[in-house]
Amino acid sequence: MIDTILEITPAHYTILSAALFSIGVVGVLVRRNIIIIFMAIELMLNAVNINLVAHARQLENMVGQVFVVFIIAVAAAEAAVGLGIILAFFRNKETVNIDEMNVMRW
Amino acid sequence: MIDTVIIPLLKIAVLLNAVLVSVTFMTLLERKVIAWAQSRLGPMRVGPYGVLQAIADPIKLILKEDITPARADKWMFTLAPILSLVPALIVFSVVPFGGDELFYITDINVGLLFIISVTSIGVYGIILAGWASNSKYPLLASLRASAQLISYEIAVTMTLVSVTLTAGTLSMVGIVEAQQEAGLWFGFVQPVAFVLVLIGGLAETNRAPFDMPEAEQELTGGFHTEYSGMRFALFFLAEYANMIVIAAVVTVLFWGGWLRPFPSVEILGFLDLIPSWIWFFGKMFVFLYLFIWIRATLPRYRYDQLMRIGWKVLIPVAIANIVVTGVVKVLL
Amino acid sequence: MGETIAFYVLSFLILSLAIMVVTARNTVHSVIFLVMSFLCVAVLYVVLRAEFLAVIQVLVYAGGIVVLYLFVVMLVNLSGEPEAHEDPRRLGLTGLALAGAVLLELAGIVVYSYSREPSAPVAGAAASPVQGNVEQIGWLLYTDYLIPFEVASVLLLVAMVGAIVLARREL
Amino acid sequence: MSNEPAPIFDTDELVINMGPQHPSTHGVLRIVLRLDGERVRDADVVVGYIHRGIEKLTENRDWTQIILLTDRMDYVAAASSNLGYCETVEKLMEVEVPRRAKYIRTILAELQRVASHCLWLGTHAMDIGAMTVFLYAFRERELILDLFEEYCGARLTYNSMRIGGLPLDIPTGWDRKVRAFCDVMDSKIQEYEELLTNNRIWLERTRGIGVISGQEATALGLCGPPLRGSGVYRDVRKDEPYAAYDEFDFDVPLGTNGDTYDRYLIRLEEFRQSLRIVRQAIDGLPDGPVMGKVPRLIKPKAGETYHAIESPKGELGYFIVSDGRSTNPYRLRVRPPSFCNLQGLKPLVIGHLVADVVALIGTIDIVLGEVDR
Repeated sequence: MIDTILEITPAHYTILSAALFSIGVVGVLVRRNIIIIFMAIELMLNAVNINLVAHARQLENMVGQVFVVFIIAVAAAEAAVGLGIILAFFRNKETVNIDEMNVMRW
Repeated sequence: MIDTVIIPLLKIAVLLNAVLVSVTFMTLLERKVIAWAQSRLGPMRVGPYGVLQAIADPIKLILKEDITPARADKWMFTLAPILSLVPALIVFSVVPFGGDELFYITDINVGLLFIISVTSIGVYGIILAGWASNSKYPLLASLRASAQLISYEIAVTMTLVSVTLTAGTLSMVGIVEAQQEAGLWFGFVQPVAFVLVLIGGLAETNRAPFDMPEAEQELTGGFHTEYSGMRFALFFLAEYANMIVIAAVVTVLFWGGWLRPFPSVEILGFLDLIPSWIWFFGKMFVFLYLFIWIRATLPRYRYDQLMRIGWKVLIPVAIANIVVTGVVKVLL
Repeated sequence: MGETIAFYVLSFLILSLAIMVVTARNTVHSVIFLVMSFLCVAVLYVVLRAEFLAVIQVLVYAGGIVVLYLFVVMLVNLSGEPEAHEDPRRLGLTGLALAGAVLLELAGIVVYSYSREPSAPVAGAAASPVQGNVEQIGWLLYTDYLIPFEVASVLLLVAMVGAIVLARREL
Repeated sequence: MSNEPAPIFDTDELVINMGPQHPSTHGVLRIVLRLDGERVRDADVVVGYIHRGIEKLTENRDWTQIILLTDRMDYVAAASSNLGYCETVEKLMEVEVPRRAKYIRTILAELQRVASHCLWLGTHAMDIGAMTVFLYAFRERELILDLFEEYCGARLTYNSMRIGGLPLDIPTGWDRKVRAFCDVMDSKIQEYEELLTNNRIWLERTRGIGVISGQEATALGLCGPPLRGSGVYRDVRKDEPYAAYDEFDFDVPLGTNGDTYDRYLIRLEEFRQSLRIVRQAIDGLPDGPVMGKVPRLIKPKAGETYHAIESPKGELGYFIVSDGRSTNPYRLRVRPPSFCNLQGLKPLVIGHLVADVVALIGTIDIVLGEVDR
């Protein structure tokens, strides 16, 4: 039992990753500020990255790390466009409350 | 134990002290050099030729009342100066001040990227300072700062790619060794990149003529308008520490780090008698002097002109430089 | 032993900072906790011998993306609390319960998969001719993953154009 | 406005208060700026923070005492203010001023113009961020202050003229020192030009900034360099010569674009023209008394008059009404060039960036002591 706690295996990283992911899910589902929701999504992406890096190390294969590079690139793209949308929305409705974003056009 | 813990810790302690002391004396140097440029004497009262001014200033700042504006976000207001100073100090861990292992704390294989990424954290200090002050001029300054620093970071990073291509490594020590092998400082191989990094470095450290975020004539001091006492001093330390970082990076990347001039010419071998770290500090000093000289000479750019230069001049030139470097590298 | 300490300290920091990100009342504080959390993740990458990713994490996430968030939060200078208006149809508790379900499911997957034999290293399959973390990633990106790499660059270009279009005044 | 797309964050336009405590408002000027991002949408210039009621005070001072009140208006060009006031009273009293006094007055006024322009150049460059020029310009201004100190004993508020002439003749050797100063100044103007005129950053910061057409400038009542920068030929020294200006050769520099750079060039050229006038005056300095025949008790007969001079800032006019019974003016009104030029600030800054606002405050060269009086 002590060994499973003291010796760090990929399982530990996976559990960390799962916990982080769940925190992200909580953020997305519970918060109403769209900026915080975006940040929670970033947390979820990071959770996935931790998982990939941990397993890349265990399998001694760099492909996992290459995937992380792609995920970071996608996250950057997502942030840029997402924040652009938030700004455009805020300009028109002056709110970042997701409950008020209930129309497709205005 | 001694090799892995105690010696590195000692080196860190020595380096931190050296950096902080040299930063305080940088303020004196700046005041003196600018004074000479302006046909004044500069500080003359504290100690012979005002040398002790560098000690009097911090003492005064520490003893000063530390004011937090009433409506400020106290937490962030305190965090901001720390966030701007700490990254500037962390960066020194990968700067090789001399050829021997004694002169650098560590040599990591992503040294150059490490420097770029850690300095990019420094922008938070400025943004948060402006936001937490809950005051309009600092807010304007921090909006300027965030746009400026991100834009110029792109330009500088792009430029450094071409240097990395030339050196074939990201390690700071490796880059100097590559210059030794080539027998030529990269400043001669990559003159365009050198100029770009110098300009970008000025902009990233908020130095004149790109000192938009402070611009005391426009924004009454910019992001540190509401700061006083020690927290203000921390911003100052960060600015000068960043200046030293840029000077060190330029020295390592383009002017051969600790190498003597023309490292491949045998006849100049007697220059090796001068210790490597003296070469390094000598070169660094030249760039620090240059930064101060520029500040004393040039007017300030306007915010939109600064952005135009960053996006329409520096970044395209940097990309062109990468392409040219790549082509030359493949052809040779 | 070093890794154990590092793992637990970092995990604690990452998770507690992440919780503060989603619970902080002030959006700017949220952003700062997010940066700190990302920096801890970067250190975790160093522990996992992924130096390049650690640096990229700091450079792109902390130095780029989160600065954008901070920028937007400052532009969207909110006078009122964004949480003030509540949609009556909103099911906050259900959301929390669903998140709990996700955690349970993930935990189930972890326990199930690690109760079996751990898979062997598959290093042989992707043996690269270069040494060093940065070199290996670079090698893979420009050989096996060249097309995804190019697609990613196109994606970034599209995102850039999209952001500019969205940020323009007349929309 | 309705056709335009809604400006970004129109509810969140930033209103900032530039001044009265601000390093670049040259005193206690307050400008309320309405900003969209960094662009100025609207500006409101608020003056009056150092109003001391000088015009009202004059009604209780006798005619000679008023001279030292005029020192306190444009305190960086006190001699010009003295000159304008004394000449107006002389015109009202129809007193003849000796030729030597006229010459010395011209020298003082032109030296004062150089000193005032030095201060303008230094602060203007400082506003745009060139801090070295500031100290260079002040170095030369110091030389002029020394000359004034030797002449009248004061360095800022000279009280250097009297109705009907001058209180003192020039000290021995003073003319030689003035000539030596002119030679020094020539090389220093060159130095300023080297630092700024062809400096890329300076060009970018001043060219095309605050453009105002000659018509608009005239309509706003601008005067002095801001008016001439827009190409309008108007210089009181040429149009209505006073003191000894009709006896000297000098050019009136004109701008073409009406932007900040043109106004800068004009003032630099005015340095040279001023030195040219001073040299001519020193060379041709006539002998004779420096004080005309003025009655012991100055008491102009009832009437009113207006007289203007070209102060460093523009047309400085005095309108004086005398009732002929008391020994003080019935009413004295100043047309201060700084105040009139300040009217141009609002149209100039709208549409520009915050950084340009300070450049534009600098380019119209105001002294708040004169604006508020």
